[in-house]
Amino acid sequence: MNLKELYQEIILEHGKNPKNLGKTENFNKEAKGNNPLCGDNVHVYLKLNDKKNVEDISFEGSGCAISMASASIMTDLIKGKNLIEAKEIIEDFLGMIKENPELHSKNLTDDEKTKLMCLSGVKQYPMRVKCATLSWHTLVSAFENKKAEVNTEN
Amino acid sequence: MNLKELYQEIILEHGKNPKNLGKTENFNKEAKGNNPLCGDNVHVYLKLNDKKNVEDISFEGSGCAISMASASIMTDLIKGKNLIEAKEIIEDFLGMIKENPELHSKNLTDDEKTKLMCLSGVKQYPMRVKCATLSWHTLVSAFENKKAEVNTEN
Amino acid sequence: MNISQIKKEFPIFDEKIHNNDLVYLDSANSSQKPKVVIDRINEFYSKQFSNVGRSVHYLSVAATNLYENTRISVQKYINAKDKNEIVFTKGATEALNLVANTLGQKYLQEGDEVLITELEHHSNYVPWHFLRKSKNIKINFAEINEDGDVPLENIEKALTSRTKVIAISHLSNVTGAILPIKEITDLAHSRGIIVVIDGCQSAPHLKLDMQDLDCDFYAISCHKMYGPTGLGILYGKKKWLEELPPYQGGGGMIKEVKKDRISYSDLPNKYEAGTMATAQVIAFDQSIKFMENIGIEKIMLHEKELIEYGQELLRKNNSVKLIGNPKNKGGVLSFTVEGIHPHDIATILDEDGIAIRAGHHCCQILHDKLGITASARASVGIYNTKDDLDKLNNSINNCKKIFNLK
Amino acid sequence: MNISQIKKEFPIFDEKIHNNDLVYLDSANSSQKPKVVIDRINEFYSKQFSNVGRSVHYLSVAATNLYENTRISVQKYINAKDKNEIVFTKGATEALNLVANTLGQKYLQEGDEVLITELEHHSNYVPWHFLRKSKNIKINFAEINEDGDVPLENIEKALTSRTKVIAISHLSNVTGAILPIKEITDLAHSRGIIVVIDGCQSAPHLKLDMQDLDCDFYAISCHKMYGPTGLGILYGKKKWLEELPPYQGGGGMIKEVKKDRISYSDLPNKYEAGTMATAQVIAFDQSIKFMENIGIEKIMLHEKELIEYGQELLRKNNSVKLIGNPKNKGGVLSFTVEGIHPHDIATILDEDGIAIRAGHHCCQILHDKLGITASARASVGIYNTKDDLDKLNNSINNCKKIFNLK
Ligand SMILES: Cc1ncc(COP(=O)(O)O)c(C=O)c1O
Ligand SMILES: Cc1ncc(COP(=O)(O)O)c(C=O)c1O
Repeated sequence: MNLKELYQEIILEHGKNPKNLGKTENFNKEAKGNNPLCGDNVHVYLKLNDKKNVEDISFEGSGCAISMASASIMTDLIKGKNLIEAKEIIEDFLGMIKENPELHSKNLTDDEKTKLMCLSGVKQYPMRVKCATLSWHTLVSAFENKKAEVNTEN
Repeated sequence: MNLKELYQEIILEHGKNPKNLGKTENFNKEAKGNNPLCGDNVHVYLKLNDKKNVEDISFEGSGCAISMASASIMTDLIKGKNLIEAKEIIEDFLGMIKENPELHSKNLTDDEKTKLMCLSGVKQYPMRVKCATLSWHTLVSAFENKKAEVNTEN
Repeated sequence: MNISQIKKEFPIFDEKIHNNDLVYLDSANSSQKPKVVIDRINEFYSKQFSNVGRSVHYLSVAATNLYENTRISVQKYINAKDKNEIVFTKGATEALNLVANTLGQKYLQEGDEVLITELEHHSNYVPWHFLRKSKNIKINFAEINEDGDVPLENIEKALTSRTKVIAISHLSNVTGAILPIKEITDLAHSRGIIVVIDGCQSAPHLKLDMQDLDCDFYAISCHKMYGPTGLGILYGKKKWLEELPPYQGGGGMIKEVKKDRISYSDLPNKYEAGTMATAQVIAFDQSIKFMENIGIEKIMLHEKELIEYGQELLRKNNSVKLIGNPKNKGGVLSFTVEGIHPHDIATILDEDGIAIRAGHHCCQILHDKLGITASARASVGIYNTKDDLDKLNNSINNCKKIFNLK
Repeated sequence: MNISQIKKEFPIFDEKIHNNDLVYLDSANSSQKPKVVIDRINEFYSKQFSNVGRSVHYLSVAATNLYENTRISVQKYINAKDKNEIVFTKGATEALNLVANTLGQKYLQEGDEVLITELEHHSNYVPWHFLRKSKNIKINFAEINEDGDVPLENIEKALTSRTKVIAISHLSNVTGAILPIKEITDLAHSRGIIVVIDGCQSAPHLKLDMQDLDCDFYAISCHKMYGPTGLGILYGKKKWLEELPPYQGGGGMIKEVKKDRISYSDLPNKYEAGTMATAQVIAFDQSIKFMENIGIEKIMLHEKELIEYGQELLRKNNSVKLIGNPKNKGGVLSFTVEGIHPHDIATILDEDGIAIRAGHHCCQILHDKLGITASARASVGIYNTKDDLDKLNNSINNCKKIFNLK
């Protein structure tokens, strides 16, 4: 049954006790995202150092299990990566959610891949895809330090 | 066939050469009417003397054969009548157009009744009823010297 | 009343959702459509179609008469004094925009105040916000109490000498509170305040009587009343509709057009610019007949039973928290489940064929006040049964299982 | 192309009008609907109905996708760059009101000028007139020439240094003149002037290419394009739709709502407040497919033949006076008959089952200029044949007989 795939233990766990929740100190980039129709919102903070490494990353926000878990897993995986690696991971994730069944990134360990794959069940729930992608789109914005809020309605 | 009834000779004649067309001199009451959807318009002028007799009546305007004929016949019949008689004739006419097959007014000669009855064919053409009634509604307004334009859309 | 018979009149219930029977608990969002309404649209387009009021040919005359017949049916259904007090719009949202905009043009001045409540739908807030921006009017909010209700006192407390308009919902689409409109109107009129009612949620569920309520404006969504989409109704007292300026300009609403001046049609055309939603208006006559045939008293009774039953059921379910416990409640059961986000609830329920809504339901102010970002909402229509609510409750229990809660 | 086959796809032609076959020559007013469109409405309400974009349940997700699919179909059909440049409205009239209103809010200043033409429909004049009243803008009229055409020179002549907007019809609903939009847009943009096109009459008859035309706004009536009533489309360049303020406020068009501030959704939601005409939008996809299946080139060719044939026929008929002899003509044949008022013509034609329109066709300025109060108008659609025009001509002759004219 699909629901079991969507709500795997690991998702529920991340949803309930998200990692990297809060406002990290000394962040130098940030962005906000929201989903106006359901009221989900997220605020991503990150510290990108001179070598373009993500020294720290965190998020604030509220939303469903999927969106919380996705933000939690995302921050977990992105922390410590450099900008190029991070962007590859983002692309890989968005590709997976949209169509690709597999992850290609060389920047993820098998363990990390497994974590990310947990979110692939969302693919079968088109209306929930935006729950899963909101934080990721917001992260892209944060890298670019964009002013405009990300909006997953489009 | 109904069309023959609608476009009787007498209607066509009044439509082509309407009586009492123009702006009568020394009028003391007037009103305008229009039918915004088809662009018909009429302006009724009348001279009501101290004894409440319609000393003179005329109209200006443009419209279809039915509306011109109706205004022509109306002015013809109303001229010389007193206010009370005129109102009875108006009521009689509007009743005929709406539902009554017969005219009741005691203020009309048989000849006059025949003239008025020519317009009864309109009854079968609901969209044209307002063409026939516009001048009559405007006459009512003129008696009351109303400012607001009559509008047969309602 | 035989609900299973009534349900059969709605073709949608022949469909399967994820292999389950459809349990439609989203009628506050939009109601399903009975066959008579769908058939009427079909018949009109297939056999009678023409534009309204603009041509003198047979089809056009017939369509115009049908269109105006609906106006009269609506007039009677809501007991308005005059058929020209009925304006067809594209929805309740447009109706409320029309009122705010035209009052803003001709009636409201800088510094004037509009009183709304904390439970208003965005459609009854944003149009007034536009005036706050453009005309510097002020918007005040009458508070909801802890039952999710707005008692008369809370309205009275929020009035000031500058309050010119009270704009409020008749029935809250979140807490289900039925507001004391008649009393509010009495109070308002005693102070010369205009009363605008958002009747979207009340119109499908309550007996409407404009002359009794005595409000100045009343907005209705036809698609929530077993009618077609793309149609709403604005009731407005004749004196207001006559006095206020037109809202949209175009064909059909003019009297005389010259290069330097334009005069406008009398009611009702003045507010119906352009080609209207002809087929929808004509079909809506069947929606009214459908409701009348059942009888609004019976509809009210049935739905009251449902809401009471649902409230009891959900109250007994630990970890379910009902939102709002107003004195008079109708139509909706909003709730949260401890530990499960409303979107997750909606997704899991959907798997069982149960359609509810999750989110802020266009009431962010209310959700802010409640300290939550979203809630789940089950709402009922004439086709729902207690069995539907049992299924709802069971499916909520399934959510808890999936989320490892007890 | 087999017109009799195409005609069979329109159920209305099975009906009899006063015992005659229906000869429908009123498509410029509103077109008839093919079965695929009617069936789609039926199917959507019967099997798939839900409100769009507001719930996460199965039916709602499906409806939302269908709704957005139409947006993409429209984008492709009119060759817009971005799907978010497509806004659904209740009609072309609302689309034009939206443009005038939002430009008035943010762009036009007192004394600025809007150039329209003498052949504009009231829907492309009254909304600008509102700004004349509220903002003291000026409206200028580009003159028509004696052929009922508006050549580029007449536009150029009427421009001043204060002209900020040119708002014009692509195809006149009275003279049938097809205006040189591309050239007008070039000229306008070279002077920084915004171009708003009323595309009501062109959209059913011409190949549309927004990127080629390069206009800033384009308004369309879906009910004239074999689509449902109560639906229109506004095309707007993204930069404008992003820059301009919202038009109506309500559910679905907001981002964040607080008691003291509100922010608005991104495109396309920003301009789609409240519950939209869901079923109509979804069915309109079938109207586009219907036209695409025939092919717009073939439609254009067929209608060109019809108009040429009709023109010839009526020119040969003494006492018939055709209105307008523009260089490029499409869709309509307007005329007067010496000695017979257009309403009388329409009534007599109707008796023969021929539906035309009589009146000023929402173009009083044009009729004033022509020195008449009304005209008769026969307009064509894909289902018309030369035979229909023969019948028109014969029936006009019957009018003459009834009126004792030769
Ligand atoms: C040229 C033109 N502009 C605007 C309109 C108004 O369109 P609608 O009535 O669909 O809003 C029409 C149709 O009546 C038209 O022919
Ligand atoms: C209370 C309330 N007001 C206004 C609206 C807006 O109605 P519509 O979307 O039909 O314009 C709704 C429905 O969404 C509602 O529930």
